[in-house]
Amino acid sequence: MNIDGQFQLPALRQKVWNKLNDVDVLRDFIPGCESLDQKDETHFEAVIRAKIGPINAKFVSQIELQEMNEPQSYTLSVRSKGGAAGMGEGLASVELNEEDTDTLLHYSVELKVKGKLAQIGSRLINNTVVKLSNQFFESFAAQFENPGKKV
Amino acid sequence: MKPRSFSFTTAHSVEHVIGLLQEHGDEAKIIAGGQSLVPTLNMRLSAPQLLIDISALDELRGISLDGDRLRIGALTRHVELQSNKLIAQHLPLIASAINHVAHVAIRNRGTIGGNLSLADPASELPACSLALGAELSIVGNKGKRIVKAGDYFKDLYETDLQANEILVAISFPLATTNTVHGFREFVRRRGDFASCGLVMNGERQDGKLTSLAPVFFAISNTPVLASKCAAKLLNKTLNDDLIEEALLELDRELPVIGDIHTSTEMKLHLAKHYLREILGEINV
Amino acid sequence: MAVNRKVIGQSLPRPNVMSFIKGHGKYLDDIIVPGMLHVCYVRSPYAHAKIIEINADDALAIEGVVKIVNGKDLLEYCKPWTAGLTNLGEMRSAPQHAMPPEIARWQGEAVVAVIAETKAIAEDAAELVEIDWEELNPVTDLQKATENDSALIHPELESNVAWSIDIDAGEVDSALENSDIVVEKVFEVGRQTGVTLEPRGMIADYDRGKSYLTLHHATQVPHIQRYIIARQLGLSESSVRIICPELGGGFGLKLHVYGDELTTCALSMMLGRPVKFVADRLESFLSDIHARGHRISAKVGVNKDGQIQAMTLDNLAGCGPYLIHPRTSVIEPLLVAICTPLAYNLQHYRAKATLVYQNKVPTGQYRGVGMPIASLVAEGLVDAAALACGIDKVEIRKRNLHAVDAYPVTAVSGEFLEGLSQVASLEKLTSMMDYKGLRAEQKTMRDKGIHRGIGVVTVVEGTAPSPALYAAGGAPISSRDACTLRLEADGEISCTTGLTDQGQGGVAIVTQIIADTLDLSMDAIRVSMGDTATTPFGGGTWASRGTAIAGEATLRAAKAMRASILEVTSMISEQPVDILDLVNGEIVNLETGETQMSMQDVGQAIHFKTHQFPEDFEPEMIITRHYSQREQLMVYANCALGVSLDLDINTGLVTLKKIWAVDDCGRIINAKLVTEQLRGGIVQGIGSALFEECLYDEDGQLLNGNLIEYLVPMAGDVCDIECAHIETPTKASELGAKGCGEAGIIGVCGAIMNAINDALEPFNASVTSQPFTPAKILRALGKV
Amino acid sequence: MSELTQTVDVCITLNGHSIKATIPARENLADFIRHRIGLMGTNVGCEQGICGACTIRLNGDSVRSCLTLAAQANGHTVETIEGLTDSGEISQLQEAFHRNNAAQCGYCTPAMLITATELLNSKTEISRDKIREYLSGNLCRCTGYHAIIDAVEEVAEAQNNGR
Repeated sequence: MNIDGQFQLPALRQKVWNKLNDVDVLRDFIPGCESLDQKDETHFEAVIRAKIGPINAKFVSQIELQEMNEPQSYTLSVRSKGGAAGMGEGLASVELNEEDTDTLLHYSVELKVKGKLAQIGSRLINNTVVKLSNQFFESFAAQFENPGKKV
Repeated sequence: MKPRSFSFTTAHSVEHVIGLLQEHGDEAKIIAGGQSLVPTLNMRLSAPQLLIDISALDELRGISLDGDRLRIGALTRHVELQSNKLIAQHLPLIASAINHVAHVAIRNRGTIGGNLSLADPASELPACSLALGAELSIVGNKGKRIVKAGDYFKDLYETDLQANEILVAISFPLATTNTVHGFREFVRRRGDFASCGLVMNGERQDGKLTSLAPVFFAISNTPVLASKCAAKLLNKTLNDDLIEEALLELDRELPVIGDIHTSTEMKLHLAKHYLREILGEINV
Repeated sequence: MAVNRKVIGQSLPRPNVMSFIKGHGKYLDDIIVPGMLHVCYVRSPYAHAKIIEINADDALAIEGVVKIVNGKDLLEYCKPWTAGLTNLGEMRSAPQHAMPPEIARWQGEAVVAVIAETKAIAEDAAELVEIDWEELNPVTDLQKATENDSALIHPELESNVAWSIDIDAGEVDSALENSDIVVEKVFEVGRQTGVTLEPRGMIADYDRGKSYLTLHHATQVPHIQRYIIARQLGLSESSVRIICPELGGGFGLKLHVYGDELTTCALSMMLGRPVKFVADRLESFLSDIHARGHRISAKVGVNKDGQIQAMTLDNLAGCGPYLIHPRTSVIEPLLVAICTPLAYNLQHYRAKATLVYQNKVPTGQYRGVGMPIASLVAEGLVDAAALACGIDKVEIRKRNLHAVDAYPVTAVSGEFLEGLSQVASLEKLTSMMDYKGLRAEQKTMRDKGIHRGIGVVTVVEGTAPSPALYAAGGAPISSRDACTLRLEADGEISCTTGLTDQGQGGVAIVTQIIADTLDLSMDAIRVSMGDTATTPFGGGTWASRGTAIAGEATLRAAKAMRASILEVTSMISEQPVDILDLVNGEIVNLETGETQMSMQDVGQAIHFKTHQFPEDFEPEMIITRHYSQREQLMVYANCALGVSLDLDINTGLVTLKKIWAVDDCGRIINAKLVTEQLRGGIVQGIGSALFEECLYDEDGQLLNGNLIEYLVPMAGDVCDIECAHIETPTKASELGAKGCGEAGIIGVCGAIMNAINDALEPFNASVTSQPFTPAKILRALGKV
Repeated sequence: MSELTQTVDVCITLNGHSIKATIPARENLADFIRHRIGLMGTNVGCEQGICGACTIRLNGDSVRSCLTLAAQANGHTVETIEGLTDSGEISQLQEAFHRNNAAQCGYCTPAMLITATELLNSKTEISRDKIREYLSGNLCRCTGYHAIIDAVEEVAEAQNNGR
């Protein structure tokens, strides 16, 4: 299942793009991110604690920015290992379109889990994707003044 | 499947619980009935370092009338809700919903406080709380606060309850002679988690609905009150056309999230069907 | 010799059932061996991945951890095996290791064993084992797996196709062309698993001093397991002993070779200490065999009067990454091909089956094996044909069943059917369920908006296989069974048999046959099973063979025992043997009516007072008899089954109203037990039909491998089941018993499908994809 | 942080006997009953609270012993199939199970008896559907339930006639 959404951000596209590539910004807005280290221009390693109700598991995640098309689009690939709990693989595609002086941020998120999480967590996996992507993009958008969520 | 090691302590007062929560932060978990917590411990999906057993706190027990509301202590077990005369008399919606919660051995242990603290999106009682306009009494280090159910459910397994707080009681307004209610849920086997459910509570006067709270559960990250749909149905004589028109609102206002068993489309289909059915039932 | 039939045929309570009811059943996990260690397996989280590196340092550092072992460590202890049968066409098969040294081929394959003082500590450590994986392309989709550009699970086999078969009874195409109506359907049968309530487990206890391996092993087939385990571990068969505790369910699941079980044996040999393995429920879903998972395109050609002319089917099935050892995974599609046309009299038939490897849990023989699928296809086609011809669904069956006087008959797929009571069963069924009344009621209910569906099927059930099925193909699988009787000094009978009992009632059946033959009280007979050191070699319990095979061996042993007792009595009492008989535990002179000796007298005589016998006479009071069924591939039984259900067209939910079954399993030893076998099978079949399916994603991840989301039917989800019996003894044995127990699961899937489709008929809708879920029903109705 | 240990002292009345033990806090009641005390009549089927095989009585109520920590039973009364058999409390139901062959492999049986007894003691009107509903948290993979329902119904009818 793909989760889609968009935000209208009152900022120029380049500014939004820069923030989307700023390690400090990402660290702040990736849900449950406990640490984020930049390995090179497009690779990061993060420790993410996923707390979804009864589940509380720590994931060591390799994040890669793929299909970079500055300042218009990229895909954020996250591969997480949560030890015995299993693995998560997420892809977030982000596209930025100019609308006058605003930027329209469109995102599409897909999450797959593997191992034990897949075996027992599938009832709520889509719900989790919605929750995590909302958390990320809503808090990302909130740093701009008066962002508007578009349905 | 054995849990990771943890410590276990029996709380002797609510203050004691708050103190322990303050001290241990995220690493502490409250255990009441344990019917949701222990499976996740067994499967090692969570591994708190400390379990705080609150089952000895008699102050969290009891079902009692409190003015025009019914107060239910957080430690009240599902089985008590099922057999309590005050519930049967004053909260018919809960009385009918509670029969659908899991199986007897689970109802014998599971508590309303635990249920609402976890807030599983497929669970019946959170939806009932929302439909009935419940108020949740929460105690933290700064004292007690009351949260309306409408402000309580935030997101998937996320409520207004903070890490260092404990839910102590839930209070519900009493049903009146005008109260109408309905309960439906889609389960493939009795006692399973629902894949789509509806609890509805409202008031009817002179054949018209004067208030209406249809709350859908197991369709999204939280129970959802379909207020726009309800608004279309208020103070009018119900007929099929009106109902169908109101149902169209559900397409717009229900943030349905499908799962591997039940697609988004099917959940929406069921949601409409159940509302249609309940409205038909109360309109008879 | 006249058989009194005082006990055979009576619905007596099982001699051993009260112990379960009091909580005394002793299962594998109830057994504690001094010094026992516990093993927990680390299982592959990926469906297909290469093990690059295993780091167990942190895990080893935990107090209480004894050893951590991986697939490479295991190589010198346990040989890999390659499953295959040589009698069923070419099988492409790759060797399987107890734990893979290099590549894991399904999510859940055990790759590292952690041995510790307690299960909890083993689990603590298992969490800390770090494995560096290289993910490989998973092969999951059946169709894509057969295509040339597919990734290969075993590159050395050059294809993912494990096996295929063509059965062609000739001239099918022209027969279809000449048919008035041809109906074509695609049936899907979802992957399932057995879900024994008790998970798999064993305690391996290797005695280094004696080089002797004792296994407490929850298995249906102790003698077969012993042979294989000994061979894989490089031990002689006589230095392995398997003792089966009570089994908390088998259903075919506990008779295969599992890597984690063989590893447990090897670990005990490595450590010289007892090691216990008990699967937890999550690993059961990932490691117990799965079954089914077929897609079948089928056609039937009929004349206007409903006479079936021809049938074809093309089956594509998946089997996981290996053929399961030692039976292989081909038997399921084989039985679909053989059994689909069995119930009906038709002349033209063609079946094709292709079995494909995939990165999912291996499939194997589970209750009914291919026959529930065969029945689903056949009965689905027949109902579709009835609809197309405008003929009542019972009537079309009557027109196509083998005629009452046709037996013995060779079915179009080549199977020998020696005497079935299909017509009588169907007639009894329709009168029992008041078929006409139900049809009338259905009409009036429909007017009230209640959508009732009625489904009726006729089942031919293969039981009690001969060696031609497995042993002829080289598999170490005994189709034979045995019974040893010993007259004790107190006059009671001890019985041991190769059979095992998972609750079906094998103990009761054997006891009843002995009691009947010796005219002895059931209380004077004690049956022991499951210990390879004390029981005669036998095939164990599978494929509805207990009563038909071991029952016959028991009858033969009991008759020999009877003769021996009479001979001894004759010797001592100096009366001619032919006027003596066993009556109510005593040996009676039929002419005088006097008791000559009691059973105890005989026991005392042969064990203690042998001075009474002539020098050259040594009485044999330990008697073993064997039996293997060699006349037919399987002994076919039959059953007619009916279902009535209500369908909620708004939710797609099905409410079962009632199920009826008329079963003919030949000679009935205990009708109550037959009924209970039927009912149990029917409810598992309800699981297949409405609830159970192993759901995978495209990467081979099992998405519902837990009891919350893998739905097995509970008491509230099923209905009452009324059973009746017809008794047509088989000529294959003296006892005359055919197997029973799987007719329920075989028939009920098709009956439920047909009943749902019967309810859907006014909407021109139908479902053919099992399980028949509300989602599929709503889709068929166009509601979602 | 206050001093925490991963063990707890418990005193549990098990089948009428008071048992004191120091146990790991993580030990569940099923493991306590089975492996610490050695009463093996309580069976474990899933450890996630679904199959019901481990159902025992805690303070008179049926509960899942796999979802109850032994520490939570501290100071409370636990009854298992062994205790209920020895006391004779469920003998009528056990006889009915015997008559009806309402057990096959027997793994679910002790828990099934405990749940059914709770229903029979509940003073509610008992129908076949009510029995089915009440037992729907106890998985039986062998019998198909029919004989179990028959057995419970027989006892319920006998009780009614006795009233």
